[in-house]
Amino acid sequence: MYVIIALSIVIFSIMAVTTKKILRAATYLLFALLATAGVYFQMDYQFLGATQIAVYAGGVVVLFVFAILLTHKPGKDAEALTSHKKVQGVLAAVACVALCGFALLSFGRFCLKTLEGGADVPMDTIGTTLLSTGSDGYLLPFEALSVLLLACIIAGVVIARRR
Amino acid sequence: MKLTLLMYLIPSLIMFGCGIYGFLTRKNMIAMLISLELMLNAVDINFALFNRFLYSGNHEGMLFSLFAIAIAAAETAVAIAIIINVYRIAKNVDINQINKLKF
Amino acid sequence: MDYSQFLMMPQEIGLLAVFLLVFLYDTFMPRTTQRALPLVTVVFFGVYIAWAFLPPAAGKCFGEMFEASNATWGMKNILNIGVFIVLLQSVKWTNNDFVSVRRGEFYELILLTLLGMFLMISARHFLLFVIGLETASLPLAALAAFEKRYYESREAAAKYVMTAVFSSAILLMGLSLLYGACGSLYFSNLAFGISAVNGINWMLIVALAFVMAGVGFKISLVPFHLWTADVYQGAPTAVTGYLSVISKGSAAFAFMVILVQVFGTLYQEVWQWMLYALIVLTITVGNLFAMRQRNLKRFLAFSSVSQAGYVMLGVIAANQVGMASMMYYILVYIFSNLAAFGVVMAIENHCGKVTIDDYNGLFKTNPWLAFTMMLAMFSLGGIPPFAGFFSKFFIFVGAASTGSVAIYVLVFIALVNTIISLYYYLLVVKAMFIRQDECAIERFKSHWTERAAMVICVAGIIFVGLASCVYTSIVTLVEESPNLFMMI
Amino acid sequence: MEIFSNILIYFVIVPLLTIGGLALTSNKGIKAIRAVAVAGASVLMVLAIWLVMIFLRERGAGNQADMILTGSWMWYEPLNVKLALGVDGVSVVMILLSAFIVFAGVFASWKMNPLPKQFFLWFFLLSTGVFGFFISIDLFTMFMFYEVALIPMYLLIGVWGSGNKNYSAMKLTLMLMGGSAFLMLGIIGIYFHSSADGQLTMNILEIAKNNAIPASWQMWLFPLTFIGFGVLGAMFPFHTWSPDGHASAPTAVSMLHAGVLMKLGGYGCFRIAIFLMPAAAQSIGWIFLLLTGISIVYGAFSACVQTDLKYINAYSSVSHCGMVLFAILMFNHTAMTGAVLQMLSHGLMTALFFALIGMIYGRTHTRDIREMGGMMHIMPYLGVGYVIAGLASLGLPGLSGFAAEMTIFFGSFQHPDMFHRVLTVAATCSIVITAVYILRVVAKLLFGVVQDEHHRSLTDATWEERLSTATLILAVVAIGCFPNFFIDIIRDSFNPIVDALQALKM
Amino acid sequence: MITNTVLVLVLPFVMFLFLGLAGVKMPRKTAGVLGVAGMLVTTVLAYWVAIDYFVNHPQHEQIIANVDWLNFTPRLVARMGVLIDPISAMMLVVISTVSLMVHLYSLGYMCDHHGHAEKGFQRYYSFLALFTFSMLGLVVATNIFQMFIFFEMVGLSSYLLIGFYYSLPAANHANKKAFIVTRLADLFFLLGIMILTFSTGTFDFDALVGLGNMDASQKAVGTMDGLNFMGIPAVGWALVFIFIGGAGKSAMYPLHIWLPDAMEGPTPVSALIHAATMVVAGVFLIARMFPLYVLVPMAMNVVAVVGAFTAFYAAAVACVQSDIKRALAFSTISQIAFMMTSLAVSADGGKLLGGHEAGLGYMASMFHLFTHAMFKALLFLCAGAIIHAVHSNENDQMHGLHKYMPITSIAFLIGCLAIAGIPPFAGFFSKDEILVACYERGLGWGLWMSMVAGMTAFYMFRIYYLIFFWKKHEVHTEHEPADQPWTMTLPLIILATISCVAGFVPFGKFVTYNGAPLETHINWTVAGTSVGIALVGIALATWLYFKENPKPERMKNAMSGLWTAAYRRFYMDELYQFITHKIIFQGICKPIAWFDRIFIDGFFNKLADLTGNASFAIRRVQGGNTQSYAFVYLLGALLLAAITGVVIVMI
Repeated sequence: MYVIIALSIVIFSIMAVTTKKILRAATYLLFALLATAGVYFQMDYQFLGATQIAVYAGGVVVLFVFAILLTHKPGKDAEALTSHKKVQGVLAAVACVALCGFALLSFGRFCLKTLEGGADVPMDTIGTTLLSTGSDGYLLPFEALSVLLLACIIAGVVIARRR
Repeated sequence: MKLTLLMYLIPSLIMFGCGIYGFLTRKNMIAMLISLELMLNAVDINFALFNRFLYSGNHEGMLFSLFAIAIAAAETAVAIAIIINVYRIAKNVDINQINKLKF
Repeated sequence: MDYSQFLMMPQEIGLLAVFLLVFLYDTFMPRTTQRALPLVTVVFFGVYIAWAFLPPAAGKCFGEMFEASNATWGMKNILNIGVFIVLLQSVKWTNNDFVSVRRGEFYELILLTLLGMFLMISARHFLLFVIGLETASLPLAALAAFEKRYYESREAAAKYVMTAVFSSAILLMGLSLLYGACGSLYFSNLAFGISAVNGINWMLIVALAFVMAGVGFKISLVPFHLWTADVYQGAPTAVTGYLSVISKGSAAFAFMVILVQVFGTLYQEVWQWMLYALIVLTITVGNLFAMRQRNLKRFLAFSSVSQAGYVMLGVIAANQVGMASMMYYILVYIFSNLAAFGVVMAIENHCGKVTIDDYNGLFKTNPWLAFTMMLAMFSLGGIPPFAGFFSKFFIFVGAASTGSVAIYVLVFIALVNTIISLYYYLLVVKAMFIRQDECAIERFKSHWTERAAMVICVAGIIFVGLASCVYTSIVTLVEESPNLFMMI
Repeated sequence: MEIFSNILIYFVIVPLLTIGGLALTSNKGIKAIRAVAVAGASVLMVLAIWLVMIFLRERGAGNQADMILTGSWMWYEPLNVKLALGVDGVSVVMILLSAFIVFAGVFASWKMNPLPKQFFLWFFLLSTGVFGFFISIDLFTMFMFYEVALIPMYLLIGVWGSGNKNYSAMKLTLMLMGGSAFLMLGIIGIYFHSSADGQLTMNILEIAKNNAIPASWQMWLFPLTFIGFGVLGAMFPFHTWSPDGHASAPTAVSMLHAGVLMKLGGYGCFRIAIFLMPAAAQSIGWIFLLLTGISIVYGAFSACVQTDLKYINAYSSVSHCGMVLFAILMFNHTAMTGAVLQMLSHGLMTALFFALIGMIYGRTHTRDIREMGGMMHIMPYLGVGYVIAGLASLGLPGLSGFAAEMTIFFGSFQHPDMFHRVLTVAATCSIVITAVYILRVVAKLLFGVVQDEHHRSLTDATWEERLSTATLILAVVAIGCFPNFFIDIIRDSFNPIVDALQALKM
Repeated sequence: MITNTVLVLVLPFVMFLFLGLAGVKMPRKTAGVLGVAGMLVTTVLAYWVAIDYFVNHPQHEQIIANVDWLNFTPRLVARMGVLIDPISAMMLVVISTVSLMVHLYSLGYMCDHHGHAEKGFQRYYSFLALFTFSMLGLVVATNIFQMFIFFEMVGLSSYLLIGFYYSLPAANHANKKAFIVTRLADLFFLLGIMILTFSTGTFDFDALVGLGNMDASQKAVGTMDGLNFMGIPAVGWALVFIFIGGAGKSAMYPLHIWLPDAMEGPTPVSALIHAATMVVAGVFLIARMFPLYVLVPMAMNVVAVVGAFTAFYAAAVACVQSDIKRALAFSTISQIAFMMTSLAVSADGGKLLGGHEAGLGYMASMFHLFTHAMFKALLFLCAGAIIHAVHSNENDQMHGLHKYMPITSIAFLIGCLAIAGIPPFAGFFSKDEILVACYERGLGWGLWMSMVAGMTAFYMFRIYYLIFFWKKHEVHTEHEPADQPWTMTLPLIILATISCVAGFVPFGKFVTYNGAPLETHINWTVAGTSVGIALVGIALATWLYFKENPKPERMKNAMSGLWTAAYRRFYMDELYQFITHKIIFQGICKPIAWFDRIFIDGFFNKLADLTGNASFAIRRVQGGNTQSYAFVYLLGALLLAAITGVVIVMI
């Protein structure tokens, strides 16, 4: 199972950023996101996986598709990337990954930790945590997030208006 | 086969790297945004992984991922709105054309 | 479930109340009364400021996720003053034919972003911090795109949103590493976690660098600043003013809180030097770019980059004097920069001219505008007896109070840079006072709200320095905030 | 308000009130503007003379404190920054000098055009800075006033100047600000080492009393402060703002700048650099002595080949101000007294020079000595004034320059070290070079035949010009004839410094 | 007596101020008359002081009154005061007399042919008064610093008066040159004072030299024991430097070059300043410091050598000058050199020479100073009368004037005889004493100076003949030359009279180095020789120049190189020109100005340019492309981490 998930994450990620057709890129993104949800399920984070599928696969990707269709012009799929930029991108990506990877590897032996058979986080725990105000309570971020979403809605409205 | 943290971290990091690569090379702004999604997603995976593998006593990482997904969605929404907004007047979404302001 | 904890955050609640009132007014009041909305907002906000000045209830709430201390209280009030000026300045602009249809949203977004900044300032948990940061930055993209009739505005918004999201991705990556290393996202837990880590290791350094990059983006530290100039130039002037002082100021404060509270144990060996490099780069590069600018908004953008470097001098001190000096610097910077933007806005609203050459001979036709601009420039350049001088001096004293020779060198570099900055500030003064132009901007009377804002700014520029009580009380506030520098 | 019972504060208040008064006048009412300006300058003059009398009375009554009329009001409590006032003999005479030059400067810019009101506004802001500097004994306030005095120069030159004014104004401002960058770092450094027991202070007297700056820090802070002030004192090689700046500045500004502002440099050098850091002054003072020695000779030689009147005087100022710094670095009573006398003398005489040059330029519209000649025929009053200024400059007995230079030379030559004495001899040689360039100008400009026939129709000085120059000439003669009066005031002020330096030698 | 002396000083000063400030408001003549009146009172007072002193103070002690003027240190105080002793009393007389004569004479001289006073008449009298004040102040100086001050002051008045006709380029150059050269000398004077006072710690003459014995000087020199610079004792440096100061004023070689040019001033001024009074300031200075010089043989030898050489050099140049004022100027130089030499030869090896006549040279020098002032003033005033009559300085414009101006001619002749040392005229007595002193020092010195004395006679008579005889006068101007009005003639007569009788004053009784009377008697061997030589000189001059003849021309052609060299004053002016223009101006000033512009200025401008260029160079970073922004951002973050990590790990 792990192999499938890992491979699909890697492959779809790469394809999402290398394909020349923008709509396909969105599709590969969808697959990569779904594979991510697979990781969450493997970790026994059912709720997280479900959210991932609902929000990302169901919401964001659809948003992308709409946006692509809105801005899409037939025959302009092909992206001509200059080689200079490609090298730059590869270099930056590799350097970043290398640095993060090196940092992780060098941090003791914790990379070799294996999965302890943790249990699923029950829904009611999540609900309680989100609404509790004490230590490890997430009421405030939750409220703040709602403010953020409100702000984004207003922002969206402002931008979307014709005038 | 024991699944170690590293084995999960590698795809996540590759995802992040792909995101960076895409963001730096894609001409189409929506494609750049897709790359950004990859980056954000990779971070979410990290949080979940660390929580599960190392600190399974609490749920901070998982909850962070949860919130991050919401934030990412909001970001995407605003970004897409703005891209479309630009598209309306510039009639394209090529990032290389969006450079009237410089020096 | 102790909801009374919300009472620990009166400023945020008050702000939310103002937002709601404005929102309701915008939504439900008849169309004919909408023109009054800006003023209503200003009045509401004014009342709110008075409320926000009520003595603070210090302490942590929501399981140490949110902290209200004297320092945060002071910082928020400083920001409030700045926002008040911005609101006042934008009254005329929001009432013009092109923008008026969206004016309610303008004020709502401003208030919401301010709320986000407050959360950033008070957050003692990275989740809350990130949400605050996003709340403070995402709507700004919409604000940058506010002038729909100009392409530049839209381009600015696009650039802003792309880089902002990229930057937050990097920030989150850093946070994930941090979480991986320490297992918590509470500041206090993280601090102990970091001090528990043996020696210095790459994980923490990378995390730290990414966090610095992410927050440095908001403060526009070099090399994370590149969006600044383009966005400042393209965005509507009111928004630029807001971005340059409020957004930057709040991020700087939050930055300092994170650095000293979370990474405090890494101060001596690690982030002092990282910040050192950033400051040198920021001040120098900002200055070098500013020298050549002809567009005043772009010019002020680079000047604000360089000013951000000076603000960071307070952070690098990592002590109470440094923090107080930084807050004071931000306050003074608010007055000075908003005075400059006020003039730019008044002139832009009148005739749409924004380049330095357009200002030639301004003193002959509009002496008061020129005078205000001159004071702003002198204050930014650090010329006594204006407030900018005091703030510069105190920030240098703050930095030097660490006593290390390296910091003295840093102060010296900063001082040398003040010469360059003085050069370009004087260019503006030169244009207004010395240059003559046949087709100078004709004499006009700016809107009373703009004038009122300028008067406040000028009063601030003149008296915030001379009246020592401001700085003294800021120092007192910082000194009364417990445990700020526990980890240093 | 206790602070208002101290006469010193009025030296700041009066210019500020004048500024306020000017702000109230209308742009058109030239009479009112002049009246306010003259009133302000006269009150300052009266105050200055009164201050001298108070000083003499105090000293006469046996008040031997280092500073008199001291007062201190907390300003920035967290940093222990105070508004600390106090004067000793040196500051008293410097204030007197400033008052004289402000007074003369107002009359010299009688017909200032355009924007007379703004001109006087900036002019009095500049003098606020100058007076504030001299009455303060707190590093922070001193530095603040110092910068207050610098910045109006930019606009004064830029708006009302002539020639290549943009370049000059910018160069002057930036270089002086560069100097003050050094200075600010020095002051911050001093502040953080001002006390051994934790209570940091900016008060000069307390810092000197604590004497807590470690020698290793002094080695850095002394050059910083000395260069900082040295830039304003036109020390080689930081003098290059001076010729351009003076050449472009309007008359009264040149007067005030060369006459008073450059003195801030010398004053600051001993009041801050040497007084607070005697150990470093002892050990590395010689480097600066060398530089100032070069200034003296270099400025004089440079002046010999200039053709623009203002350039000549600017280089001459480099030479003379170099002498001030030179003497200050000799660390004995006589030389330092001479330095202050030289400040007085150079201030007055150079102000006189610039006033006269301005008046001549206002008539002939040229400052090139090759295009002028025989001015003595045409404008005898100005001509005689110029000769007197020149003679004062080349150190003729009976005029101020002589007393000052002699005190410097004899004082410097008392130095027990051969290196210092040899430098003194070199510096002394400048009196001949000075004679050369002064006489060259006098011969070309005033004597000889009229070069330009148009000049024949020019008029001599008007009453306000006469008043302006006569004031200065009288002051020059007074110092030249009765130097002891000034020396008595000045001399004892150096007791603390010299004692500190002596104590180090023991 | 002190009061009177002070009055003598104050009166001219008041006249200076009064005429200078109020002069323009009054008629020209009134100013002149006022000036003369003031001077007359001054003269009377001065005589009174002198007579009072010599009569009432037979011990010839010093009378001193001081006020503090400038306190350098509590110990080293520059004072202002009056000191009356034999030489200052004598000088008071000399100065006031000559000054009065010149004042009077100028009333006529400074007028055009219609008797109208020239423009600037008031200024002229004001400056004359200033000069008189300065010169009187110089001679009564109680200390070396006061002396220095008045050295400067006389320099100034000389400058102002030489440049009286300031529109004339020549005058304009001459006064500049005079001031600068004397200023250069004064620099050395000042350095000398500085060195001297460095260890003695006093300026006062009574402490430095005292009077009557060498004790004070011994002590002063004693304090400087062991101080050396470059192997030469400090006191030697000090005295040589002070001598240079005096040499500048007294136009000793090679600092003499300003004096001939100074003749551009009005002739009465030349008579007063550049013949009779100011130029002897140097001699007076050495005389004042005499005991010190005696104790330092090295310095004394310098004085002697310079004096002897200058005497010869100036005499040689004077022999060929065609401008009568210049010729007289060189004669002045030569005569002053006589006085210098005379002072210097009176001591050798730290002791006075001459046994019971010790200090004869000193006395002779002062005597010569006195007589020379009178007859040289006479000669100049005569020259002035001639120039006023023919409007030229050149002797080829004169010739044969004896017929037209008999009084002037006779007065001039008396002057010539006096200077040539023919008995019984004044010069004979003083010069004789000088020569005696020289022979006492050594035969070589005596012979050398005798030869110069002969040359003196020759060139004086050469001038005399060329002016008044040689050939018939050709009238060039509208007026025939004639004797001048009484204001000009009266001074000639008075001075001629003094020149005739002054020699019989028993000078040794009054003026000696230690105040004790010195019995002098004429040494007939020396006197005979010198008179003989003088007569030979006169005869030679008569033979060559009395009547027009081709002999001078032939001589000139025969020794054309020498003649031209002498005529061009042995190229000293050219040398100075070269040094000042080529070396100092072109070689130092110009390069420094260039350096200032290119390097110092250039450095700061370059700095500004560099900043500007840097600003331009990095503008590409801000290229407008969001992706490159992100790239830089990422790079920044990574580098920040990587560099910090590497550095920390390394450390």
